[in-house]
Amino acid sequence: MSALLRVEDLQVSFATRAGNVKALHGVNLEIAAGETLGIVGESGSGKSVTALAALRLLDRAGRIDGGRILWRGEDIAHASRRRLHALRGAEIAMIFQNPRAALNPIRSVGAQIIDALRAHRSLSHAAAAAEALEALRQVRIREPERRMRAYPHELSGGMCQRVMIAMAMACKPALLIADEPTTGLDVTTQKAVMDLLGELTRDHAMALILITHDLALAAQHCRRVTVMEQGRVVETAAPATLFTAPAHPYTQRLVAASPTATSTLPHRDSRSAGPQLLQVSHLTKRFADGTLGVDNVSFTIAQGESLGLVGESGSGKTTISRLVCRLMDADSGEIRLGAANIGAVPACDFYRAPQRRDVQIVFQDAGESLNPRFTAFDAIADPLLRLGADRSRIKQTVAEGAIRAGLSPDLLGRYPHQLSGGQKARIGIARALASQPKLLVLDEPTAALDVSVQAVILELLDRLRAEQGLAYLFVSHDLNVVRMLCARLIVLQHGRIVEQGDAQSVFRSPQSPYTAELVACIPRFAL
Amino acid sequence: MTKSAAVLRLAGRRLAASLPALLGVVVFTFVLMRVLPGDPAVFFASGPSAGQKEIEDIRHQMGLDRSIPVQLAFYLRDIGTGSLGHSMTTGQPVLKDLEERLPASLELTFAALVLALGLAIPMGVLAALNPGSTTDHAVRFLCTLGVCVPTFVSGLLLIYVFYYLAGIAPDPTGRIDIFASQPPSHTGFLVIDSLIAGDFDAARSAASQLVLPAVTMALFVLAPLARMTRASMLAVLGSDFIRTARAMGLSRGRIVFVYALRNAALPVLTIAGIVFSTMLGANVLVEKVFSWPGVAAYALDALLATDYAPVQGFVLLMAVIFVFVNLLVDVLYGLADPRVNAA
Amino acid sequence: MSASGQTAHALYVLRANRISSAAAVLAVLLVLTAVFGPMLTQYDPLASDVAHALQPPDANHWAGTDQLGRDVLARVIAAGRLDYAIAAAAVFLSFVIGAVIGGACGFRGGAVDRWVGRIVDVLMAFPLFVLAMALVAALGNRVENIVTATAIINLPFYIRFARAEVAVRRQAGWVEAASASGNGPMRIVLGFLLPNVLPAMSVQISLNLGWAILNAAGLSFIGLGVHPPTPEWGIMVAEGARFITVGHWWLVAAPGLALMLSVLCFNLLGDGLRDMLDPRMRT
Amino acid sequence: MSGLARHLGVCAAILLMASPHAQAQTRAETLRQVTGNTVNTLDPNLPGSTREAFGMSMNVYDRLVSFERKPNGKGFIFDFDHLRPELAKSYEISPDGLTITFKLRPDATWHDGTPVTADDIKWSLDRVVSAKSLGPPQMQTGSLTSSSQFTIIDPMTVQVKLDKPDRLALPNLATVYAIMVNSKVARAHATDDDPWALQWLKDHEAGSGAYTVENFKPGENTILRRSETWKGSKDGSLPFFKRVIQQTVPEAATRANLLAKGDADISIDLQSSDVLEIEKAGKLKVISTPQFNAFTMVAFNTKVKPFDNLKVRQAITAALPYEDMFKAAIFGRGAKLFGADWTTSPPTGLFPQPMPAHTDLVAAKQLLTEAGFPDGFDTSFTYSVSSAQINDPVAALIKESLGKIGVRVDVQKVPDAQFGTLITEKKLAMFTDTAISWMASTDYFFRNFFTGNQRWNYASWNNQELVDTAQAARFEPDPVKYEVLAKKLITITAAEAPEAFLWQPSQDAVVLPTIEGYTYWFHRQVDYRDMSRK
Repeated sequence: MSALLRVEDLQVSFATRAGNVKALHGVNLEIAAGETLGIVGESGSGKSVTALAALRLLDRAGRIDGGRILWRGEDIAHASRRRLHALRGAEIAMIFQNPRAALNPIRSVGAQIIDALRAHRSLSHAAAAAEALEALRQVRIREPERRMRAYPHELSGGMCQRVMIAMAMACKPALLIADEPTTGLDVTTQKAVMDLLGELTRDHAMALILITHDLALAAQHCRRVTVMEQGRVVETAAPATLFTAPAHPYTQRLVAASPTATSTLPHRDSRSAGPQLLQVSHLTKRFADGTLGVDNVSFTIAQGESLGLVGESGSGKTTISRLVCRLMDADSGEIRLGAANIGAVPACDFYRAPQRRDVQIVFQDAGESLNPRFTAFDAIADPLLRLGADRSRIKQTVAEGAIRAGLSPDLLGRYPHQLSGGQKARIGIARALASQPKLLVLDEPTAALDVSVQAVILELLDRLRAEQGLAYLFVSHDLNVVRMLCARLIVLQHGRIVEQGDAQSVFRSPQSPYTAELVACIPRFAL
Repeated sequence: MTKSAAVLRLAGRRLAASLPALLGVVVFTFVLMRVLPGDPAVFFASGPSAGQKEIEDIRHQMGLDRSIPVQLAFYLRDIGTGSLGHSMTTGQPVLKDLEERLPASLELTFAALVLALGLAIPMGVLAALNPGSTTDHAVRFLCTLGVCVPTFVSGLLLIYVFYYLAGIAPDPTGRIDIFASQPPSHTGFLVIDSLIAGDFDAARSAASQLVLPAVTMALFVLAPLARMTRASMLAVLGSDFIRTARAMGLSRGRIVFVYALRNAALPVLTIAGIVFSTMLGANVLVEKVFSWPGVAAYALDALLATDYAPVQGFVLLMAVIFVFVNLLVDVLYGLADPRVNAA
Repeated sequence: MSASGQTAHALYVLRANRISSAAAVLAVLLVLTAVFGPMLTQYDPLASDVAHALQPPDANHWAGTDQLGRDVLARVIAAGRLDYAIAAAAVFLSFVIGAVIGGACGFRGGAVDRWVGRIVDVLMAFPLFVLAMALVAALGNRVENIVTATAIINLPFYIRFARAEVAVRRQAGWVEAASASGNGPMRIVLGFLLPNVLPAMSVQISLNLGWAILNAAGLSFIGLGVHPPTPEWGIMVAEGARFITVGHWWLVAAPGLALMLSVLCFNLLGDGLRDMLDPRMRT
Repeated sequence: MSGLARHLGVCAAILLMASPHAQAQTRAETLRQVTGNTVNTLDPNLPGSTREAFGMSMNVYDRLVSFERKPNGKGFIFDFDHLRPELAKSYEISPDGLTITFKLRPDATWHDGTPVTADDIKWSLDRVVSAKSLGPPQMQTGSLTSSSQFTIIDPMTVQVKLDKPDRLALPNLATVYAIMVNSKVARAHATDDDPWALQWLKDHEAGSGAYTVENFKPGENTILRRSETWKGSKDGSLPFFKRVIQQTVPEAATRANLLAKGDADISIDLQSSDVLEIEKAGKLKVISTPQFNAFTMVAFNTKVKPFDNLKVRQAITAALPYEDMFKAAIFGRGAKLFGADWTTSPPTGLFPQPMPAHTDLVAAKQLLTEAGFPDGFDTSFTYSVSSAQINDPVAALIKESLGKIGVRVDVQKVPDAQFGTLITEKKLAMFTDTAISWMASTDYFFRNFFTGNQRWNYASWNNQELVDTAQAARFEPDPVKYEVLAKKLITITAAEAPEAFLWQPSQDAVVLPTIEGYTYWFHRQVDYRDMSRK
């Protein structure tokens, strides 16, 4: 089999303020014409760098230190700028994560496709426009004539990615590199985009390199999958082999950590049938632009119970988490914590309310939720000081809290930027637990984490709940994760509850079509 | 169609919203002028033989014998009827003075801004294309050098070198050679008026008079413009869509000029608007040094003479121009950036 | 950032940017000269010696003497103190007031924010130098009033800046977290938001220091500077500039150089600070 | 609309300038003066008129009479004691000194071509004593107060009647304000509110002088064109220059540059330092005239402590560093008003003249101790922003010198308007200013600057003996007796030390070497009529 693209011993380094950092330590890859290859790895594994290096798109700081990049046998690692311009787009095309940002915001999408076409072919403007329109049609954009004149901000994320695909396909390249093409998109959109991508590459006999952190996604769409870790390829195999008989320890860990429909946590079902803790009734919140963010939502959580809140972006799940945690005021409805109507206290005054210590929150992005000027110690001590702890024992209390959250007390003197994602997540949890709350709102606490870290954090949360008798309101877009941690869940769409019930049964036999669609769209690798 | 309507609506709203600020400017200036410790009547009656009676007469003539709120009410009424009062220094209605002098200031400021942009944008782009390079540092150093010389010093030095020593520049005494004939006024911009009149000698004279003061002013604003160009170019060049354009194999020229520069120009436009308004009001010293008959020098003289009306008129004029320039920038921004509509 | 991390980072940036390092060294030298300089020279900056007026630089008077025979170098050094003090005081005033008002507005929003916004608009719409002139003329041209006027015309920028920076961060996770941890609005603004805005504002501060010196010089040029015989660079430059044509270049050279270098330093330093904070955002 | 009218006007001006007549006026026939100030009105009577407006009016308007001039150094100086007819053909003073009769020139015409009549003259004289303007207070110093004093004898004769034989009556008619106006034109633009057409004449001229106004742009320039029908010169000839440009160039150094490059012909307001260097370089002509009708002084407010104490005033007078100030502040360009060696009586009755003041710190300290201030006191010294060039060094030297006898001086530099207010309100302790009088007459100086409760009595001085002596001198026709009274005025002032006299600053006119005929006039402006180019 003659390789279309072969990467041999590729070494890349970046000049950073901390000196030269090696990103790739001799990567070897190859892909044949019409083949599909998945590259899977966690952050820092070098999967995107490999792709960018292959197209010589590394930014100024990046440098290819060694190795060869053979395109149809021609080494393009040292090709001229002119050759690269001819190559990019026409022979190898690439699409990216966050499609809206990947499009020029002040140029109509039609013009951008035309630009791509005319960069490689001497077409008249009219001819290019006609081809661009055809390209849009091909990616199944409705009303393509109208969309030609649209600007990226006027399109949804999924549509933008379709435009990107149209642009990439416009010059009929032999290889398409898709770098996390669906990350950040809702699960339903993700499926549609991936299906389209698979279909188009098949139809045009185009080779596809799919770069993703989601093992299941890669396995679902690719014939071969390469697993990378810290700038090295650890294993390349067919999906079935990877899942059933991973050779490398890292692959094994990765497979184990990836949540699937069958993953479980030890304490999930140990539901203590305690008295009712939180009662939310008829909660409604209208945004400044007039849309209903939360529409007449009611639910309860018992002491020690863990309730999952699932929905796509815009479903109102994050808003509910803010409302419950009294960081935002509702327009109507009641929130009761035990006997107290905490919904009646305005959010801006709630910091003085006695219930402040009872409801705490863990944020989605652990890094962003830590004050950059606070050490880990300061972050955990802050709620203790504010919510009236024994000041003389503060050092000890903080250290205890850190240990409970699995954070080594040695790290307490560090600032957020000196800590890893997992460590930051632990600080966030330790901080939330510091005031010994009764209810913990978990707002996608693992969404920004790599799967291996996610698995550990989920385990931690599970254990803490069991140990401390906490109640959780767990908000997530990832059904698999919710199912692992929660016995009961609520599915939200457009601010409304479309389904609720026992997690297992919702999963197995969804009642509403929306839930069914959600479940169906979860990437999974069927053996 | 909907776009232009939206832009118009925006313009209308912005104008209406700026009215309180304008009123604030008027009232604040009025009060500030009234607390100036000098008595304008005494100043203007300082002829060799003026006595107490003359002072009283002038005070009455200027309306200073009334209480301040009454004076303010009269002043606001006058503004409403399109009068800004009389200047004691020039003896003319303030409106007429400003009308005659504003084109001079505008012409100079425009020339300086065009010059500054013409230098700053290429320099900023060059620096952004090679960040950290010698070019980058050189651009930064040169631009900063311009900011740290007070304009009156650079102005006097330029005159000394180019007029006095080298004799290349014309005598720094206003907008056009005093012996040349003034073109009939259409735009108020002498260079353009001369060209309209077909008088190329006058146009050359007017243009050559512009060079030194415009350079003096441009030097001072080079740094913010070049910095902004560089920063916004850098930000745009690092953005995802430039990577897309590169991945699609677009030519370097197209990427830099069509994709990057057009996007990077938007913040530069905003800064340019601010720079323009600031320069117009702040070129007092340049106008003084080059005997430029502009509005700022006029206001300065009036201020030192405690001549209230011209200062008030000038400040109001500057505030109005400030509002309009901001509005123009917003409208241009709205036309250039489709996202503004959505917001 | 930890102290050591910050130092290492700063050192890296300084190494990578020779101009900023040079500016930093020069700034330290200039400030040291201003503080200890008067001990270096034997001449009293105020003592006249009309018999030796307008002498070009020589071994005794390194920078020559002025119209009254005073040693120009001694005056330049003495003036440094005043100029730095004026600039620092003015910038400090506008920074503190601007940060607090802007921070509060950015955090709170609502009616107060709108009203402060209006007032800031009014100030911004003023031709600033003329406003400074008018303020100094109205209050009297004393050092404290020059400081006040400079502070007032800078104020709107600080308010806007602090407001925008705070408004951007108001929605940040750590602000919500602070609120969830039981911090009141006051504590969030002063204890969380402003310390985080400070680095970004330090750039503004550095640039403004230079600008404040120039502003004082401009006021001196039109006669609204400090009173003689107090030495001040702006007055010395303004007077000296008028002597260029008659060949007494040294009257403008020394104060002009000091003024230029100071402003240059503060500007380059501001640039360097910006680099240190974010290499991509050097605006 | 006015905009359209202006456009038409400009177009007309362009057409005029483009005509061969205008082009024939070459550079050589044009005089270009550069000045830091501006003409702000064409009618010098208007409150707020600048000095340049005064100067300009001399060239545009005629007066009935004019001062003669006499050679002085490289130029000329006006002769206060000799007058000549200007718009009048001749004048005659009655033996009792109470009637002055003016005969008009039969051939004199206004700029619009109409003949000058006695009606016009009567109207103009009435205007200068009646209109609410700067004229009446000045005319009053020459006993000209009411329109009833002016009568038309016949179409070519006008008579002026006085209550007392006032020595200053005729000189007053030669001063700036007494312009002769074309009454037909002016009346056509008069209104009920403004019967003397003050508003209209601000921007328009209606005179008969040597020049007409071609272009008047306050703050930029004023351009004059020679009137070919002018009859007011001494010998009936026309001025040399066909066109005069007076241009505002605010920056003094730039004015010096313009002259050095030969682009301007004359400037009378350069900085002393520039003048000094220009003189050294020798390429330009510098005509220095001490302003003998002016004096620069340090005034003490005799109404406030501690300057109400004579010994304090004497102490400060003895502590001022006269020579240093003279040398460093004005580079010795002027006439000293200190350092005289008379003790009891001055050598002449002329004023200003050097006073017997010397720098003597020991004596000053002694006087201060006697006054009860052995440790000195705190006071302030004030001057105006516009005079900073000279007074910055003066202030520095005074502060230093007074510091040596323990007097701590707070220097105040204030904007001119504020300075004027502070003087008028008598709020300053010690300050400096330059006093100027158009009438170079000793009693006039003392009456104006040392008596009464008005602005010009800088020291707020009230000395009955001085007041009486000055009044006596005013109407004293006998020159010998007048001299005695004048000496007495000076002696009292020297003894009482209300002000410390410094100097008479020079008026330095810098002209191209080819320019001749510059005269130092009482109003300290350039009179273009006398000037010519070699």
